[in-house]
Order: sequence, then C-alpha cells, then structure tokens
Amino acid sequence: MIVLRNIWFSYVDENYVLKNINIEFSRGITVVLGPNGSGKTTLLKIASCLYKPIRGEVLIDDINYWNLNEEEKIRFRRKIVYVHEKPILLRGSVLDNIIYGLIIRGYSRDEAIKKAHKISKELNITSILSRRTETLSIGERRLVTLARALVLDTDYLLLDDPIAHLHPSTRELVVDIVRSMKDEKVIAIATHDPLSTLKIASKVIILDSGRIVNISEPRNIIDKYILEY
Amino acid sequence: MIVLRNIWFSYVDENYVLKNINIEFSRGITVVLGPNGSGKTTLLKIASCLYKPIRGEVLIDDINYWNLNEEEKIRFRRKIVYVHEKPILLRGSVLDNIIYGLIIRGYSRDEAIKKAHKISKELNITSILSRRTETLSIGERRLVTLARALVLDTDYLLLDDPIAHLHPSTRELVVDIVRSMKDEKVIAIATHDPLSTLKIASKVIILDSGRIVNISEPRNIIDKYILEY
Amino acid sequence: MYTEIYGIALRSLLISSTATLLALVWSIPFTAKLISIRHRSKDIIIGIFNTLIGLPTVLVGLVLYLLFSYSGPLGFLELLYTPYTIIIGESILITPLVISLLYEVFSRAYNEYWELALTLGADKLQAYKLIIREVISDIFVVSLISFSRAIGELGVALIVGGNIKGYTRVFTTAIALEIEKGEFETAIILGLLLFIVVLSVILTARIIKRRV
Amino acid sequence: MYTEIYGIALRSLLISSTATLLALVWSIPFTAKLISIRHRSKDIIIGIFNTLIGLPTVLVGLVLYLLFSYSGPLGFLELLYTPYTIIIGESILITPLVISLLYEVFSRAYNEYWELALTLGADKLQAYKLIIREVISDIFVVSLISFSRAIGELGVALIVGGNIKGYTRVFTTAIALEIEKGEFETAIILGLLLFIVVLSVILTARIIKRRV
Amino acid sequence: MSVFGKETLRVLKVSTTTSLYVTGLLEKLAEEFRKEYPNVVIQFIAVGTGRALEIASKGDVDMVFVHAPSLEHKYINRGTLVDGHIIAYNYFVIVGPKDDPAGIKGLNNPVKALRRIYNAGVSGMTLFISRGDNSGTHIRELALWRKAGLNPIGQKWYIESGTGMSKTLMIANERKAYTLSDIGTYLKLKGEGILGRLEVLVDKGEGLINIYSAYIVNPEKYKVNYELAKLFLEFVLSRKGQKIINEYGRKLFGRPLFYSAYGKENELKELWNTLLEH
Ligand SMILES: Nc1ncnc2c1ncn2[C@@H]1O[C@H](COP(=O)(O)OP(=O)(O)OP(=O)(O)O)[C@@H](O)[C@H]1O
Ligand SMILES: Nc1ncnc2c1ncn2[C@@H]1O[C@H](COP(=O)(O)OP(=O)(O)OP(=O)(O)O)[C@@H](O)[C@H]1O
Ligand SMILES: [Mg+2]
Ligand SMILES: [Mg+2]
Repeated sequence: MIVLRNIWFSYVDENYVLKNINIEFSRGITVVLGPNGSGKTTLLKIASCLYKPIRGEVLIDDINYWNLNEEEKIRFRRKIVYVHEKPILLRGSVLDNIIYGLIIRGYSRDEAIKKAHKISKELNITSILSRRTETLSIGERRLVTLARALVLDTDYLLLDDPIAHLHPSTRELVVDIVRSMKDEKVIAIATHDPLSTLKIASKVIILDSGRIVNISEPRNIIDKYILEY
Repeated sequence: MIVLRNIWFSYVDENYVLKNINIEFSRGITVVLGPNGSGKTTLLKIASCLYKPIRGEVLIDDINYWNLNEEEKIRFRRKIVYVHEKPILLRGSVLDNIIYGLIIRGYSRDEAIKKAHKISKELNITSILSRRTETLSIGERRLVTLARALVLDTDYLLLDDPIAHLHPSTRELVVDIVRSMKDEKVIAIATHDPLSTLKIASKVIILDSGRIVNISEPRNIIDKYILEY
Repeated sequence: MYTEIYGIALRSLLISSTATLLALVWSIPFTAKLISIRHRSKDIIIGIFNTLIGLPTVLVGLVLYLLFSYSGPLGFLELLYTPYTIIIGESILITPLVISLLYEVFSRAYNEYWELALTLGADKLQAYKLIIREVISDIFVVSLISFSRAIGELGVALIVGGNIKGYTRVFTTAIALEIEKGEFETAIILGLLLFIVVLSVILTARIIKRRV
Repeated sequence: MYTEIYGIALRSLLISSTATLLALVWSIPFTAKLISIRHRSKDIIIGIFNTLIGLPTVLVGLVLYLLFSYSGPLGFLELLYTPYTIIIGESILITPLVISLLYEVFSRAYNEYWELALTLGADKLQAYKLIIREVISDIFVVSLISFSRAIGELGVALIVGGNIKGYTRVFTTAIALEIEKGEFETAIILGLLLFIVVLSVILTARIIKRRV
Repeated sequence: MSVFGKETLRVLKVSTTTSLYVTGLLEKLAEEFRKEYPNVVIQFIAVGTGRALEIASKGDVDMVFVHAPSLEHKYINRGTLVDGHIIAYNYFVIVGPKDDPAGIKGLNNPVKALRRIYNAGVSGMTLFISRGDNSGTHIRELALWRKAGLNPIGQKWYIESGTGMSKTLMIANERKAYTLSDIGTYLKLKGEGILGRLEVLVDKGEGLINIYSAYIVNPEKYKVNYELAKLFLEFVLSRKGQKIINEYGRKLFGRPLFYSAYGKENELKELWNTLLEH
C-alpha cells in the first residue's frame, strides 16, 4: 500500500501544484483522472518516490520512504515501477531495454531474455525486439516502455497515461494485461481515457488544480463520462 | 489539394514502410487510422513535404513539390503546417512559441500577439501564455503546439495524433475548432481515437503495414469501431 | 611594476576576448552550414578540425609570422609584433576548437529543430537562426572554454607578438619569460593572477547567463 | 633521421593517448559525481575548471617541474626528464578541458536519464553507469578533442620532458627546436607529419565509432 | 628501437644554454664522446642560462654549460657548482640594419657604438631590441650600456622583447633595429636565410668577449653522476674535444662559431673575473 498524507508540492517557490493530498493506493487499480495540468503526473511521481514532497509523508508498506537510508531506499524503490507519460528509451535494441531492469536486479542474461520474450509475446511486440530504439514509431516506443516495466513484476505499478498513442485494439491488450494483475498488485493509472480504464478500476480519483475533488467507486463516474459521448 | 501518387518510402535500404500509396487529401477532413507502426506519421510527413519519397510524386495544388526550386519550396511550405505527434517546443514562453510562425512570415509583433491571444482563448490556454515551456505538463505542451499551428491559418493542416494526452473535454474543444475549419481547409488527422474524430471526418483512410487497406466514407467505419466498445 | 601587471592583465583580456568573438563570427555560420550537409565529407571535415585542435601553437605562430613578415605576402600591412596579429592569430588558433565544439552542439539541435522550423514555414536562414537561438546557452559555454584556451596559449603570442614590454606582452608570454629567467616565484604569482582574472570573468559570465 | 622521426611520432602517440586515457579515468567518475550535486557550488566548481583550461602549459610544466625536481617533494621518484612525467603532466593539463566538456555532456543526459534509471530500480552506481552508456559516443568525441589537445601542447613536454633527443623528444618539442634553430621548413614538415598522424588516428577512430 | 630509449645505459644529464645547443655543437661533442664510450647516453636540456643554473641548483642535472660569469659566480658561491672550466669563447656582435642609420659600422668599440645607437634612437632614427630576459647576452648588454654611462630602459626606441636570441633577432630583422647577439645564433639564422635585413656591424673590441664554461653539479649536495660528468668534461677539455670546438661550423658558416680555450686558460680566466662585477 502506498499512502500519501498531507502532501504539498511545488516546482517553483510557493506555487503549489499539489495541495494537501491524502490518498491510499491499495491493492487493485486506482484510476487518476483530471484536466491537463491538474497534477496527475506530479502525484504519481510523488507516489513512486521520484519527487520528494515539500510537506507531508509518503508511506510505502507503512514505512516513511524519505526517512530511509540510501540502501533501504533502493530496496524499496525496486518494488515500485513508474512509467513516464513520454516514452524514454535507452540506446540499443528493444530487447536491451526490456531486460535492463532485470539485469540490474541480478538476473542472468538468459533468464532475463526468457522473461522479456514472454512479456513481448503478450504485448505483441516480438517482431520488433531486435530493432534499434531510435527507429520506432511513437506507439511502438510506448509499448516498449510498458514491456520494460511489466517484465519486472513489481508489487507497485504506476502508469502515467499508458494508453495514449496506442491503437484501440492494442489499448485493449494493455488494459487486459493490467486487469489480470489487479489482484496481486497495487496499480495506479493516470489517464485521459476513462472509457477504456474505468471498467477495470477499483477506485477513481479526480484531481483539479492540485486538489482531490472526488474519490469514489468507478460506477458513479462512468455515467458522467459516458454522457459526454 | 495534396495528391500522393505511387509513393514508396523507406527509412533504411529496401525496407519500405510506405508501399505504392495513392491518395488525395482534399477540402474537408481526412482521418488516417491504422495500427501502431503502420505508417501514419510517415505518410503525413510525406504529404507535408518534410520527407522526400523514394519513388512517386507529391503534388500540391497540382504542382510537383520536389521539382521546385528553393524559393518556391518555401512559398509552398508556408501553406502547409504539420503538427508532430510528440510536442516539440522552443525555449522561451508559450506566447513566444505561438507567435513564432507569424513573426517569420513578416507579421508585426503586435499583430502576432493579437492573433495568439485569439487562438489561446479558443483553446483555453490564456492562463499559461507567459509560462516558460520547460514547465508545462504534457497535455499543455500538446495544446501549445496546436495553437502554434492553428494561428497560422494555413490552407493545409496536417495533425499527427493531435488529441493524445488531452483531457476529454479539451479533446472536444480541439475537435470542434478543427470541425469549424472543415470547409475552407484541407485537413488530415492521424489518430488512434476514431470515436472523437470520425464524427467530423469527410474521408477515412486505413493503413496497415505501409499499405492503404481501405479508403471510404466515415459511416462504414464507425460501426466497426463502435462495436469494439 | 604594478602598472605593468595591470597593463598585462587588461591587454590579455582585450586580446583574447576579441579573438574569441572573431572566431565565433566565422565559426557559427560555418558550422551551421556544415551540419546541414548530408554528404559523407562532413565526417572528414569535422575530423580535420578535431585534428587541427592539436596543431602546436608555435607552428601556427610560425606560419602567421611567415605571412606577416615584411617579406611575406601580408608584410605590407605592417602588423607583425602588434597586438592585432595576436588577435588574428589567437582567433585562428581557437577556430578548430570552436568549430569542433559547436558541431556537437548544433548536430544535436539540428535533429530536433530543423524539421520543426520547416513545419512552421521557416526558410533556411530562419531555420539556422532558430537552431542557434535554441542552443545559445551552449554556444555561450563554448565561448567561455575557447576564451580560456585563447588567453592561455603561448606560441602565437610569443612568435607574432614578440612579448614586447608594454605593448604585446600578455600573461602567458610574461610567465614564459620569468620561467626562462629562472624566476619561478614570479612566474607562479603571474599564473595565479591570470587564474583570478579569468575566473572572475568566467564566473561573472556564468551568473549573467543564469539570469538570462 | 628517418628512424628519429618515426620514434618521435610513435612516442608522441603513445604519450598523448596514455595521457588522455588517464585523464578520462579520473574525470569520468568525478564529473558524474559532480552533476548530481544539487548545491550552488557546482557552478563555481565548473567555473574553476573552465578557467583552468586557460592555464598556460608552461606554468603547468613549471609546477610539475617543482614537484618532480630532485629537491621537490616527489623527487625521490626520479621521474623528471622521462616520458612518464610528460604523460602525467599532459593528463593533468587536459583534465580541466575533459571535465568541462564531460560536464556539458553529462548534465544533458542526467536530466533525461537519471529519473528513468531510478524508476527501473537502479542504485546510484547503476544510474551513473546508465548515463555514461547513453553518452558514450559523446565521451568518445571528448576524448578525441582532448587527445588532440594533448599531442599539440608544448609547455609541459618541454619543461618536464626536456626535449631529450631519442627519449623525450615529441612532435611539439621537436618543432619548437627547429623554429629556435631557424629551420622553418623542417618545422613545417614536422607539423604536417603531426597533422597527418593525428588525422589518421582521428578518422580511424570516427569510423570505428560509426560502426559501433 | 625502443621509443623511450635504453635506460640500462649510463645516462648523463646536461642543462645547457640554448646558443650552444642550437648550433649543434654539443650534439657533435656527444657523438664523438660516444665513439669512445658507446654505453653512455648524454641528454641535453636546452634552456636559457638563468634556468639552466636554476635547474642545476635543484639537483636535476649532472652538468651545465653556460655563459654568464656573474650568474655562475653566484651559484659557485652557493655551492651548487664544482669543477668549473672555461671550454670555449667567442664574441658578441652588434647587428643592425644594412643601411646602419646610427653609423656604427666598422667601429671597434662597442661602447662607442651603443652611444651612437642611443643618440640615433632618441632622435627617432632607429630602434634597439633588448632580450630583457636575464640571459647571458642580456646581462652583457646591460653591462655595456652601463659602461657607456647611459640608461635606455623605458625609452620608446628601446624595445624589450623578452624572448630568446632567435626571436629577438627575428624582431630586429622585421623592425630594422639593432641588437646584441651571440655570434653562433646569428650565423645559424643568417645561414637559414632568415635575417635578410641584418648584418654584423661591430664584432671587435673590449667587452664583447663571450666565455662559455662547464661545471659539474656538486656531488656532495646532490645525487650526481660525477664520474661520467668528469669523463665528459675531460673529453671536452681534451685536445680532441677542443679541436672539435675550434673547427665547428667553419665550413658551414665560413667563419668559426667558437674558439677553443686550449692554451689560453689563464688569460680567459682573468677576463672572466673582470666580467663578474656586472
Ligand atoms: N518542472 C515544472 N516546473 C514548474 N511547473 C511545472 C513543472 N512541471 C509541471 N508543472 C506544472 O505543474 C502542474 C501539474 O503538472 P502535471 O504534469 O502534474 O499535470 P498533469 O495532470 O499530469 O497534466 P497532463 O494531463 O497534461 O499530463 C501544471 O500546471 C504544470 O504546468
Ligand atoms: N527513423 C526510422 N528509421 C527506421 N524505421 C522507422 C523510423 N521511423 C519509423 N520507422 C518505422 O516505420 C514504420 C512506420 O512508422 P510510423 O511512425 O509512420 O508509424 P505510425 O503509423 O505513425 O505509428 P504510431 O501509431 O505508433 O504513431 C514503423 O514500423 C516504424 O518502426
Ligand atoms: Mg501528466
Ligand atoms: Mg505516428
């Protein structure tokens, strides 16, 4: 469980982009919605311990992350994976990218490649495994970053707008994979696509201008969004 | 009108990613659909004369662009604006970005700023006009690149996945603005969001593995996609 | 003594900063043009400039001497042993470094911004301007490094400047003279002064840059 | 004569490439560490290295001389007037340039990849490694430029090497001697040779890099 | 061939004034010496006289060849140098533009010549380039001005170049100016065709003698290869060595660059002593 308590955050001075945030990301899928610039990305980065809040506490499994020492921090960080909204790839092949997180966790190359093949099959990207990353289309890049994260099989999975730029059928594929992990993992998804995601959500958070304006069951929200179409 | 005739294109050697493409982008909105990596981006870049096809002709208003001299090329290019799928912003403020294309076309700074304010109001981004571009959220960046393109009021408008990362209501806003230009301009939109775009489309092109597999009226397609949900 | 050192410091600063500006004046357009060449020869050209960084300064000095000597082709200008030849010499000397560094800066920006500039309707000149504007702070760092290199070079200043007291004597030639005399302490003190002068220029410049 | 020039060329290459490697060995970890400092002092530190680029080589030579001299603190090593001191001296001399250039390279990559490395579970060392791997081709260009700078410097080689025939004579000291003797043609021919030797090294290196 | 040389050989390190090295004389002596002692390597470090002595006083060389009696004297007193011997001599020359605006050509009195140059300088007709670098040549030049009772320092026509002999001669040539030079460097550069506008105007007269001495660095104070240094010094002073010095350059430059000290030791020593007060 990731618990955020009284979180305040600003990039510059006193311009708070997150204001007194209190939430728990627990087992299942939490979908984070909100207008552009409302603070979704910032929130997920705080929850994945990439940004340190100005005030407030980030508790991972009841432990205050920012009080840990360097070594413990790394142990905790290895339980969490965050996928950026803008796909950032490493030089080299797609396969190199997918196995990177496994290699640094001490897996042998063979094991890592086996796992990489498995996830690639699920995401339908085996055909591009040997491609150099500079040559990918934007949707292909996104899929590689997803594969690179999912292959780690971490307890916590935070996905930032993961299905943007994906073709509808591929989007379904990703949603299905995430749904299948719902029972074992703490998953958070920031997205602008409530239609695809709400159906798998356990909880929905709506942000506006850095404040939580609604936390509720997906049922209540779906009607609102469906109406828009 | 932009006409592509027998277009072949490859990034490396003989690996054609566009194969014998024949289409016309004419007045109204052409929506380009297709799986990730099917060649949508490549197609739009060829149509906007950024890439030179390996074989085939690109005709803008019946003129073969690649036969023009440097000076004429620029005159033609100024009629076309292409918006990248990944937002690329210039250093400086949002306003600086929006007026850039006007300034280089010889507009006075005052005129340019007036136009920038108008389009910003339509896109609901006046509040961020003075922000430095490094500090924007991804959706905000996307909106700025759209504003920067739309403000130019060009005859040809080619948008590559323009509504990815946008919040549903903002997406509607963009779609409405584009719809309102439908009668005067040649517009092409590559997208993974048929639901939002097909309703304004005049023509739909479906790409797969670099080939056009379908050109038709939007009606015929909508049913197919709606079924998926 | 005090006024002499003051003169040396001022002279060194003026000569080297002018030389740096001069080198930028021709290196920026040249490099901007160079990156847009698709041809293979680009690699060879930049390889040559990389190599020219390693031309010993005394050799550059010698070639300039032969050019500007009374019996050389530019002798009629009567510029030898004046501060102006040092400026010319240093600007030529640092040009390969400036171009090599700018090349890396521009290539990166070129990939990112050239196409963007075209989509927004820029002609070639405007596209170059846009790229230069995007990397202006990198260009700035390149100029600091090159200025530092210029003020620290000895060979050109010595051979075409002549280390003439009160006229072409700069920090490096003064230091070399003290070393030759065996007056090591004086040399080191001059070196410290040079360090302090250049450091204050560079820190001031970096602070101004940060504010921009 | 032929074997002497052959010796000079080989010696210059060996000395300068070893010096470049040495400078990289300490500059890469140092700079990697430096970029991750959030403190303001980072600006001042890099400003100092920018400035040190401009220390005259003769001064660096002098300081090293005083260190390695028989009566200096490191005199017991008996390294003065050997090629090894030239290697040490050149590696120290080019360090500020190497660090200044690496700093720019690393800062850019740091902004892009540090956070990514953390999200994938990298510890600090692994994150540094990742950044270095991402910019390896830029590091490569930095080494070429620095190698060029090292092989072209005169002051250190002259003062701590002594330009001893057949032992510490390298291209630049040989050229300086010929100029001193007034044998300008020989100096220019040696300069051309130096150019050809370095150019072939650099072009070969760039071709290999392209293949990787 | 080993790139870094054969270090198993016995090595003699010698710091020397540039003028001796640049003419090639020392390499020639070393070459002949090695015919007798093939296992020996002699390494020359060619620098200005000031630095040559300073290096010696730090114990970095075994032997020095220099030509500035007053400086040498200082280091002898400090106990840096032992076994001093005059090995050769020649004459300083006053060189200047061929049209000789100061009218000193043929004078056999350098002091008189400097007076004329001074007057011509003051009236804006000519320039004088001084090395200004504390070298043996510079020290001698200052001594000559003092003898003439004149102090040109700071005047517009008196230019301090602060560089070695070659570059100073090059400046004099460009500027059509007078300067004091050692004959060796002058003839070498002249032979290379560089000094087209200059010629020797005064080469005789009291005060122009230039005395080269060799010393061994004090083995009681420093780690010095004394035996080898002694061996080389003895070779240089030997009939054979002195003959080499006397003959050197005669063919190439049409006149001798150096005269052997052989047989004139006492006479030269006296002259050397008179030069101390500078
Ligand atoms: N580096 C930064 N410096 C200053 N302000 C920033 C920075 N990054 C983001 N912001 C601002 O903080 C606010 C929240 O940004 P954030 O990226 O979290 O929004 P978001 O909800 O993820 O938006 P989007 O839906 O567009 O991704 C926005 O107003 C944004 O402009
Ligand atoms: N620079 C490149 N070098 C080599 N291959 C490339 C390059 N850019 C794109 N490709 C390949 O060309 C094909 C078409 O790419 P394109 O970007 O046009 O696809 P797309 O339809 O726009 O995909 P997406 O929906 O993901 O944006 C893909 O297979 C892609 O991997
Ligand atoms: Mg976001
Ligand atoms: Mg695309």
